[in-house]
Amino acid sequence: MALDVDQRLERARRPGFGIGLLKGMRVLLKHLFKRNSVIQYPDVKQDLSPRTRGVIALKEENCTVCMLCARECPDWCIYIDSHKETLPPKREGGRPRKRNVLDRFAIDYALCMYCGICVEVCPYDALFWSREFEYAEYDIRQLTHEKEKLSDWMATVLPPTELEEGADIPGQPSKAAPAAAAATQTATPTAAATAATPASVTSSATEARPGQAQTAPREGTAATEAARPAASAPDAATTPAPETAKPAPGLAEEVKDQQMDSTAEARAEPEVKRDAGGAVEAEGSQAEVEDKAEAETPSTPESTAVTQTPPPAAAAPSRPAPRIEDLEQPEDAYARVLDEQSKAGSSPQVAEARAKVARVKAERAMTQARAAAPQEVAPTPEPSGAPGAAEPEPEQGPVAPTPEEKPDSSAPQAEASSPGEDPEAVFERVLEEERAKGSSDAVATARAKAARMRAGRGAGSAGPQEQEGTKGPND
Amino acid sequence: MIEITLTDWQILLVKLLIILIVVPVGALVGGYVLHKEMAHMQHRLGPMYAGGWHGWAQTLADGIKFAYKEDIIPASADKRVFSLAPAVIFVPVLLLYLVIPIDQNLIVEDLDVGLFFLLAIGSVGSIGVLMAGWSSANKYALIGALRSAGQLIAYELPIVLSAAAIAMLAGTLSLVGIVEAQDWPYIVWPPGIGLALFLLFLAGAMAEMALPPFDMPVAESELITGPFTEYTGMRFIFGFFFAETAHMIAFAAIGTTLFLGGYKPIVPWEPLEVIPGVLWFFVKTSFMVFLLLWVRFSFPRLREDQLQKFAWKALIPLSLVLILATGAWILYGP
Amino acid sequence: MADTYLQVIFWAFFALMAIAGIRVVTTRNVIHAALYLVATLLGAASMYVLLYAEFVAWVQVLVYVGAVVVLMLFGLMLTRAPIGSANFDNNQRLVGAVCAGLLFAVTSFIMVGAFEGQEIDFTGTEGTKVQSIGEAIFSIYVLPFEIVSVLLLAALVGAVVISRRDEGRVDS
Amino acid sequence: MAVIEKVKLPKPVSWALNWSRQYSLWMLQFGLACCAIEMGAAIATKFDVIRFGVIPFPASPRQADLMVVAGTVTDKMAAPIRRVYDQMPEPKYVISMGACANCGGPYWDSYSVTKGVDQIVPVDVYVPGCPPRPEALLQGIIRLQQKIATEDVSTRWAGHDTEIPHIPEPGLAGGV
Repeated sequence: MALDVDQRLERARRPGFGIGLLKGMRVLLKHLFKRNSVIQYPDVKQDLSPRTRGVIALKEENCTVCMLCARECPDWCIYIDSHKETLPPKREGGRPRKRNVLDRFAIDYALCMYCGICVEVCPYDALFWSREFEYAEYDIRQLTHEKEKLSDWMATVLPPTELEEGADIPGQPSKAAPAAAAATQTATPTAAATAATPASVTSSATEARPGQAQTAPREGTAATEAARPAASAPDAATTPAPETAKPAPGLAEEVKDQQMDSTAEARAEPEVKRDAGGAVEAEGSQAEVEDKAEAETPSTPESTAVTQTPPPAAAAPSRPAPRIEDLEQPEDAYARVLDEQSKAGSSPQVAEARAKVARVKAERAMTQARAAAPQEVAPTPEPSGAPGAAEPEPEQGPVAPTPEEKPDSSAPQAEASSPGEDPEAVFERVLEEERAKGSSDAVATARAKAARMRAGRGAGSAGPQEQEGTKGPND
Repeated sequence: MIEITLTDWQILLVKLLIILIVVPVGALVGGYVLHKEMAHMQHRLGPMYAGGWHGWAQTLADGIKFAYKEDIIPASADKRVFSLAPAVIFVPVLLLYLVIPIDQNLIVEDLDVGLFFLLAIGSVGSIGVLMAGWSSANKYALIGALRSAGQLIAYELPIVLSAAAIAMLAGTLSLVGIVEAQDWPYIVWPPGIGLALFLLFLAGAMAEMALPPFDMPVAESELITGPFTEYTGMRFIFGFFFAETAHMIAFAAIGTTLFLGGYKPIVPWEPLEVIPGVLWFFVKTSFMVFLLLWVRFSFPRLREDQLQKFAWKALIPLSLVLILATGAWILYGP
Repeated sequence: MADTYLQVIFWAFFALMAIAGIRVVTTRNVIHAALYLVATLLGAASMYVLLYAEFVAWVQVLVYVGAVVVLMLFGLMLTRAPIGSANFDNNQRLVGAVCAGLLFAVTSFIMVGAFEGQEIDFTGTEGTKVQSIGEAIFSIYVLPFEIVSVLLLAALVGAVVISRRDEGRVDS
Repeated sequence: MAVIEKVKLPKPVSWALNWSRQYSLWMLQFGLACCAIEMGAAIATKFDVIRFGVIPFPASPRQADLMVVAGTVTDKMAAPIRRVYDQMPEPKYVISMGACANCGGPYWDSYSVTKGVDQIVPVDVYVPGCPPRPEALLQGIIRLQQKIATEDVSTRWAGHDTEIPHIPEPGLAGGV
């Protein structure tokens, strides 16, 4: 190559003095009659790369005032003010709850170095890159843009680019169980089908992870998530139980329609979200959505109690689903919990509320069991946080004994766990299941421990809750 | 010769007025052409917004703006010399236009020694450049002025000698006479010699105007703006902005007159004679301007020593040889 | 009528030349002196034009203004002229004045002796044609012309010899 | 130029003056860091800043109307910037390009960096970015042209040379 260049240079030099100058003139003359290659900026704007770091837009409703962005900013150019609001208790005698309200979110674009760390670090997808770059100002003070302006820029944020064919879905490791992989493959076309809508997330498997539901575009996530519980249950109920975990294409379409419907619903009733949310302890949009889902069920007043249970959509069992006849009938569960509560000395209201919750859960477990009766594994992970943590019945279940592992092979392997299932037994069972699935030892142990903890805390709650609690996460 | 009668005075005044209007306007148009030609040769567009249509008023805007820009004279500058220098540069350029025949009868004064007048006046401008450079009290300006003077001394000779060869061929120093003496294949006649003289003249002219292959006096990477480093506003526009373009157009017109047959049609063909000589002159001068700019945008700047070597070792011997060849052609040619 | 105009123009240029000539020797700044010299030479050129000696006028401009003074300025600026408005002077005015006075006396004595009583006829003259000058130089005055050119050539060669460095001292 | 200061100009005249300044912005390129590359891109073929009448030829501040400070202004460079600015004839404009020139940018905490060129010279337009795209600079220039179009010539002359605007802390109230 270098030799080639040398030779060409040599040849170029050979013809003698002045030829090179004439060649240069010829080049210029040629270019004089060529089309120019100017992008006439104010009249013609080039299509910038989708990843252009133009300006940082804020999706205000996603911001939880966690301050991570401000703290991580190398230039300290993000200014956040907030105040705590005390919400009245949901019901008589309850504890008033607090939540953080964003007062000011400003970015000083004079100072900003466009490193994008704030966008990376935001756990709830409140910051996005926009391609806008036209905001030069006469006064440096005007370059500090407040949250209204930042929210306006949200309109210019592009939807995320589609994943490549065969790419790993974020939040889904590639070494998932074969069944999960199969589900992933089917889920991807679904995502493609819904890609046109801003809510085009990936698969239900991804959405179940609140912190990493990576692609939430404007208005998108919350609505989608809201759609999920509402949509999946009726679908599962009406569709004949499929042979495998793969959702039929028709089902995917239906789900999409349902999503759209409930998107509209969610927009129409913002106060529902507020009401059910208790946004202080809510963990981002996912949690809020779950609240909303709960709000739509008959047990609205008490729904805060179940705020942090895993989403119903994620309830597709990760182990052999319980048979329908093994499950407690909803009304039975109601009666049982009411009875237990009154025996334990709870106030009538509390007892009734808990009983209602138990009934709802039982109902849901029934429908799911009906839908997924022969299914093997669904590709649905659950939130990594302990779902049962906020269950309000500590007095019911036995306190988790010791964290040390006591392998007890003779523990009962109840399919539908009774309220009082021994945490150690749960641990053993989950460990076995995980191993059977092919998870690595570390993962299996971790999941088993998690299950044990859940069992220890919420053993006294209703059956369906237990069932969900012990279900191993798929990731 | 200047016949001073009342009517002659009036005619002369009108002609001078026309020159005073035409030259700055021509300089503005020339500046616009410069912008546009350079831009398009570089795949660009050049001015597009000033005045609406393709930025036609760009140089007009430049002119107005510079006319009322703050006038700065450096504190340690020689104020009188400093303010006089642009005039000393610009007035000779204006005077050049006095003797250029735009048509057979469209000429301010057809001097008997027109060619000589051009050369003499053309060399006066360098005094202005020296004045500007020295009085600015700026070392870059001074070095630029010195370069300019050295360049002028070196390149005056090729111009004078090539012009002398043309005068020999025509047998007169009157520019109208020279045009009339030229026959059809203008620059290639006498064969070889004509073209060589033309190229010689072109090189000398570009050097004298300090156009880019020879623009060491204003080399911005070395000398900021050379002799004009300290000039602002009105003085800058007359000393540099107008003078440069007007000088370039003047030299294009001189080249047209000496080598391209001036106001005569390109081809001696009967129907073409109908077109007025002014138009032919305009077309040829435009071509010359285009050529000068084309060369200007194509070539990189020489180094100072290369410039001097090129003049003394290449151009001046060549021009002497050409003078001899021209003489031989006149004596022994057809 | 035309004579009046000519008179006005003549006296204007005369004043220019006189003032500039005085300033050449009185100014304390050597560059200013050179520039006043330019003005003087231009005035002289205009005198030639008024005398219908057009060719001589432009030769004056080309040679003296365009070449000699430029070279002078070049040399001064390259060597000793202070930048800007600082002054540059010495104490040899008296000697200079005596020399100049003598030169002036001799020249005017010769001139007056040579052209005494002759008057230039301005009416209907066409001035000297370049052609006649050329013919005069290359026929009647061809010997002085050639002698002068040989002299100039000798001066040129001498300048080259003087300015050339010794071979041994050429920097490697 | 004293006349322009004192006399109220008739409208067509002041329009013409504004127009000429608007479309004849001879630009002094004060490229100091990476922003200078983007400035070069804006001047070069693809964006061609000359379309706006911004002529990047002058090498001397005496002929410039607009100074684009592009890049990190170190304390050592601050004095030359001020000096070059002082050498520009009125009316003159300054565009501060990029975070460093605006207020220090990534070097907001550096011991050797001037926190914004507006501490040295009055800035007319701030172009945000790190570095700004070439189009962003073009937009800054368009904004400057809009500003010039509405300017009052006489107030412009009333010596904004010595006055350096007081710029309060950018953070204002609250913050981290």
